[in-house]
Amino acid sequence: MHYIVLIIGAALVNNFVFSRFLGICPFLGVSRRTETAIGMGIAVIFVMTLASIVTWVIDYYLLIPFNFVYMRTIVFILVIAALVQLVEMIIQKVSLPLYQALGIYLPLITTNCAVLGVSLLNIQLKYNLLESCIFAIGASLGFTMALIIFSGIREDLDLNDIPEAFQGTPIALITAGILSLAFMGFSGLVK
Amino acid sequence: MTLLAAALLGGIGLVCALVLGVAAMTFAVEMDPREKLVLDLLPGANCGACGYAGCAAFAHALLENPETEMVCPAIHENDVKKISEILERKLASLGGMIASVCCKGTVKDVADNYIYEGPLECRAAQLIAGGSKACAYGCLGLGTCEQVCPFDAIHIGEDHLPYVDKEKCTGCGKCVIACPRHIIRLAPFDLPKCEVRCISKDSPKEVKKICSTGCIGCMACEQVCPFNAVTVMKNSAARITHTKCTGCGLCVKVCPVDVIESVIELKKASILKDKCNGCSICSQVCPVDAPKGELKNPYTIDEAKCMGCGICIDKCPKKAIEKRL
Amino acid sequence: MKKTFKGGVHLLEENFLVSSKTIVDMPLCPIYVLPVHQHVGTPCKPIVRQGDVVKKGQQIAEPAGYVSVAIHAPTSGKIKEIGPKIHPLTGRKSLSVVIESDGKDEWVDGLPLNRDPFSIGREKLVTMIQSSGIVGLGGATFPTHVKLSPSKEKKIDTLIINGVECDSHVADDHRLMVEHPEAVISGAKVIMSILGLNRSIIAIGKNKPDAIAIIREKVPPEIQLEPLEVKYPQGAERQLIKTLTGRDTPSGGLPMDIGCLVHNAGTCAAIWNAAAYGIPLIERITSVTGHGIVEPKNIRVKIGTLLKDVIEFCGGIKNPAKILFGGPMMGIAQYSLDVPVIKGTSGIVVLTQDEVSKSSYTACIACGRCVDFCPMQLNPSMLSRLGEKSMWEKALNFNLLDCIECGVCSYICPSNRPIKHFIRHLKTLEREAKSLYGK
Amino acid sequence: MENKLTVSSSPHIHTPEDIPWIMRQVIYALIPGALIGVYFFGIPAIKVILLSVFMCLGVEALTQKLIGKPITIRDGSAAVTGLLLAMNMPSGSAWWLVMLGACIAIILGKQVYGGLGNNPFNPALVARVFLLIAFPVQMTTWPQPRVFPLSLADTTTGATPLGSLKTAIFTYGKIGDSGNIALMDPFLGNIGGSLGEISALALIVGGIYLIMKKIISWHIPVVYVATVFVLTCLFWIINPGMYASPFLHITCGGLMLGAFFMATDMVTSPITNRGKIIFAAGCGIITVVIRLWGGYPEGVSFAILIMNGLVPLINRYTQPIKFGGVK
Repeated sequence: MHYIVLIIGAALVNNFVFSRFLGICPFLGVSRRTETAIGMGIAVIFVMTLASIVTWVIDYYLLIPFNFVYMRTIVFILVIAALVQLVEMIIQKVSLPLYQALGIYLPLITTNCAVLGVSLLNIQLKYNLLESCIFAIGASLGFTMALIIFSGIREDLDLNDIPEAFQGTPIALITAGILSLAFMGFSGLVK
Repeated sequence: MTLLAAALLGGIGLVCALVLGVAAMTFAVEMDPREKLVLDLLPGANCGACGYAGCAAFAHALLENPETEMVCPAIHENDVKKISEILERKLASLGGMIASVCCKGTVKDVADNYIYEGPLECRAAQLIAGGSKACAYGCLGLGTCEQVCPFDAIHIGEDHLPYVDKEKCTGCGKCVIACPRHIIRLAPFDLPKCEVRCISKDSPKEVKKICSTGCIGCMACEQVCPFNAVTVMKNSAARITHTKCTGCGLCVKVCPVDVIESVIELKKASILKDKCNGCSICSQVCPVDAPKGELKNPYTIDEAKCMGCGICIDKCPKKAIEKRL
Repeated sequence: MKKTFKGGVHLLEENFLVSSKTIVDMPLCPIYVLPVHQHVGTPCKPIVRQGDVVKKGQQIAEPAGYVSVAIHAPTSGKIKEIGPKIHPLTGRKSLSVVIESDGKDEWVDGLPLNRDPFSIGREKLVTMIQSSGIVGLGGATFPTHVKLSPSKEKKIDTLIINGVECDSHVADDHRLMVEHPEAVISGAKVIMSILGLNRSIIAIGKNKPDAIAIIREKVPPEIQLEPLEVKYPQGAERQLIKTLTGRDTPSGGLPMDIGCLVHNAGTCAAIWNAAAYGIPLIERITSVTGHGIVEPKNIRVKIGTLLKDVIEFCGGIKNPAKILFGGPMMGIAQYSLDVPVIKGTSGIVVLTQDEVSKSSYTACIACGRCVDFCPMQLNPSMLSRLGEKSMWEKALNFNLLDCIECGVCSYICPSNRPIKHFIRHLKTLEREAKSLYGK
Repeated sequence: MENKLTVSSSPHIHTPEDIPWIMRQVIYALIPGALIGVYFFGIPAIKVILLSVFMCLGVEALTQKLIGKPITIRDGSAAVTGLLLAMNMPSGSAWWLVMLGACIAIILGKQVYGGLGNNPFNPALVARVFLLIAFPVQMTTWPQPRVFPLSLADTTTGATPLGSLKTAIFTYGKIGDSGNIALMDPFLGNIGGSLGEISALALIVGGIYLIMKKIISWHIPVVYVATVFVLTCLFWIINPGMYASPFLHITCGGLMLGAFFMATDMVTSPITNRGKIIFAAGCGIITVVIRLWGGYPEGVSFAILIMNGLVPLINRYTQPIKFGGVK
């Protein structure tokens, strides 16, 4: 039950996009088509989970024992960057169209604050390894869900006559804002 | 302490590097590095005029298949050269093309057969009794060309006719395909000097009835053209052979319905006084009587009359006439 | 259980304007214009020259292929011109034969004859139907002989005579069935004999009680009478077959594939005329109606009669906004009065300014009515939105090509969107792209 | 001929049921609910309704003029938005709150997307949720219902039934007495709450009118209410001390208003009936989750707004099966 609450909390209540406002860049960049959104989501799930495990291990077995906690951020960034490179290679091998569709946004996961955020939150909230892992899965599922919902809306908006001034990113940001308002309804669900 | 920190960071970095190195070997994908270079040189509008699914697909085809021609109409000539160097084979560029609109019939010039109701899209309007414009060949003016242009290079003016932005047009030909009336043509960028803005195939009588600026096949242009560049055929608007046309603009002047337009501004002729021997040949060949003067004395060009056709320049035995800068 | 199909809509019925008017003969006119392309398929080839003298019923153009039928002179006279005239379907000029009537209306030698059509023989009957210029008279104008020559592997077991006439306003089939029921029934029998069938169904809309009563009286046992719910598009082939036999015509397939054949009641009468009397298709019954016409009438009109002559015969027009060839749901709007009545002209409807909506369309509000009412169960809302952006490739995923263009979606749309027009636009783009890239 | 004929694609006749007709019917259907609100809350309720409706119309006209689009306030959609917004606000709302709500609804909810038909979210709900989050105190100050002559005097404020439930749970950990209210009160409207949500009966009458006129289909309201009923019933049976009766849940908290009038908004609900059922079930589940375990007592607005966001995806996966297609 505890783990389910953890997942719901990370995915819905404190959704990384709608509530914590992390990872907005890929959220806006890769949400034009649902197919790429799903691909990106899967990549993020993979990277986030892996990153949170690796960083947790590094934090508890390297940084804390040697008292290098002040280097946490830089070490995490290094590790995440390496992980993203790995994912990039795998995707390029496995699915070239997805690789091309994700384009610049794939390397951008490197600096995706959502991934770093999840790693740092794990430490901050004093989760154990399993909890960190679950939390990362929940958070990345929430991110993927947000991405897919949003891509659905945006594909639909392509067919609409949006005033010229609002076309593209402006309307995407407004829509994200309204969705974020709607997701606030879940607040208080998990303390 | 600091040393230890550096060592730790370095250690982590080393481990990551090793993992990545192994992964790079396991998941290696054969990717021609030239593909990216070629892709960067292509226009990147993914207009599809080459027949491939976007620029990336075309770049891939160029590398994969050595028989692929440079079919991209939108690319700049310099970029074609660069791509030729990358591919180490000669690619012939299509040459800079530009779209040009062959109809001048505004709403005022051509009556409508009926009141059209429906989507404001030329291709859709064409489906309903062949379009509302009385002329079956004229521009419908609903702006489909504007909508399909990936380069924002064609716009419907206030008179409901499309105008091509020469700076932006790449000659990709999307509007040419989209136009249901086929009034947009591609022409080499520098070639056309005069254009007949009508493609009607109606009989002259019919044209006269429905359009105040349609070509009525009066042959005036054909007769006046000093270079045999204009031809008028039965039941068809006049056509200009661009390779023969010098852009002298005589036909523009004589056209009774104003359907021929000068596309470029021509430089006028001027006579070098010290070279001219007053042979009067120029005044004999000039179609508009622009050179003035007396025999044996240097001639001058009446600028108001000269159209810059350049006939006199070719005929002058002393090479005393040149274009004014 | 009520026999019907999914989707469809009840139209405001305006058939009463003409449904009780007896068919009258249209008097002879000075000029007849016969476009060579009056049917689906290859246009036929004129076999007369300018200045030739022709007699009524004489062939003036021959079929130029298998999917093509002949055209005959509607009256006797002289060929005045062979040249481009406005075609009522395309709105553009197309090759037509113009006949100047001599006022005698003389039959060509040997016509009309009197023979027993059942002794002619199948093959000969089919050729005769082609050379008599018979096409589907419901409006589709598909050459009838093609439908009557199914390939060997396709077994036809049911003939359906379509007397539903579901479009509002027009009542030509209705009057035909009331006044000439035996022609329709005998025509059906001829078709049955050609195909060797022993079962056929005649379907009539319940809004034509008089026609149902008369047909019931005359109908032989092998033909079954089926009164149907009044609903548009009940007369569309697929919907009619579904209603009567419960069979689904597969997507992209023909009624032939499921053993059915649908013929219009008017076509049956034309087949009977040709088979029994040798009279080619030179005239048809047309409802001239609408609130914009002074005296709505059902007329027997010669093919090639000009619209202006028809209007004059029916007392002229008042406050016209649209003149349609065909019913308001499927008809084609005309802009000129110089167009001729052609084989597929089932009605001439003049709508007044009050009836024609002038307001322009607005954005789709996704009410879903078009989806609920679409007889093909498509998503017209999405198709129209894609049509607005000319995105035909994406539209193919939404079954663009299955649309039968009945127009129910446009009729029902609260935003007044020309959905059918958008769909036609998309279909044209698809066709052009196909021919361009040769896919 | 002197006048040119009109030529267009067939069909050439058109149903008289256009957008203004639909919007008129929706307004008629909302009148009973609004009248009950006026009956129990008096003059302030009338003020809120009029202000909201006219503000919406004005803002719509103004924005359309600024954007350079034809002004379409005659189609009545802005009036419907205004009326719905008013019915979703406390009757004692300050004038500036109503005006701000109207601006948010029309500008952010609708016009930036290109106007009627293009908005992915229900404009009235966007405004209500915005106000609820930005001005929680003002938006949850509920005047208590009093019968008409009395309601003219100064009003007292109190909580909604669902609000007291939440407070009880937060304070005592159980619902206690707050769940025991006479069911006739929320059914007829004698409870605290938003202006137009208090009487389930009036809203059901309006909703049935719309269903009869075939403007909305039964799928969304029935499935929505049924989902909420079944889920709350389940938890009520498990633990009546923690969870209130399902009857209370379906009559209170704007569920009827949401189910009949907000979730059924054509533009922001799925197009096929299958999609509508999924949509309504989703609304129901989210509503129950928020009500039973979330921080907000009601949750209808949030649930519908979230499901609005999912509509494009629902539409994509619930395409109608074409005639003769594989069943």
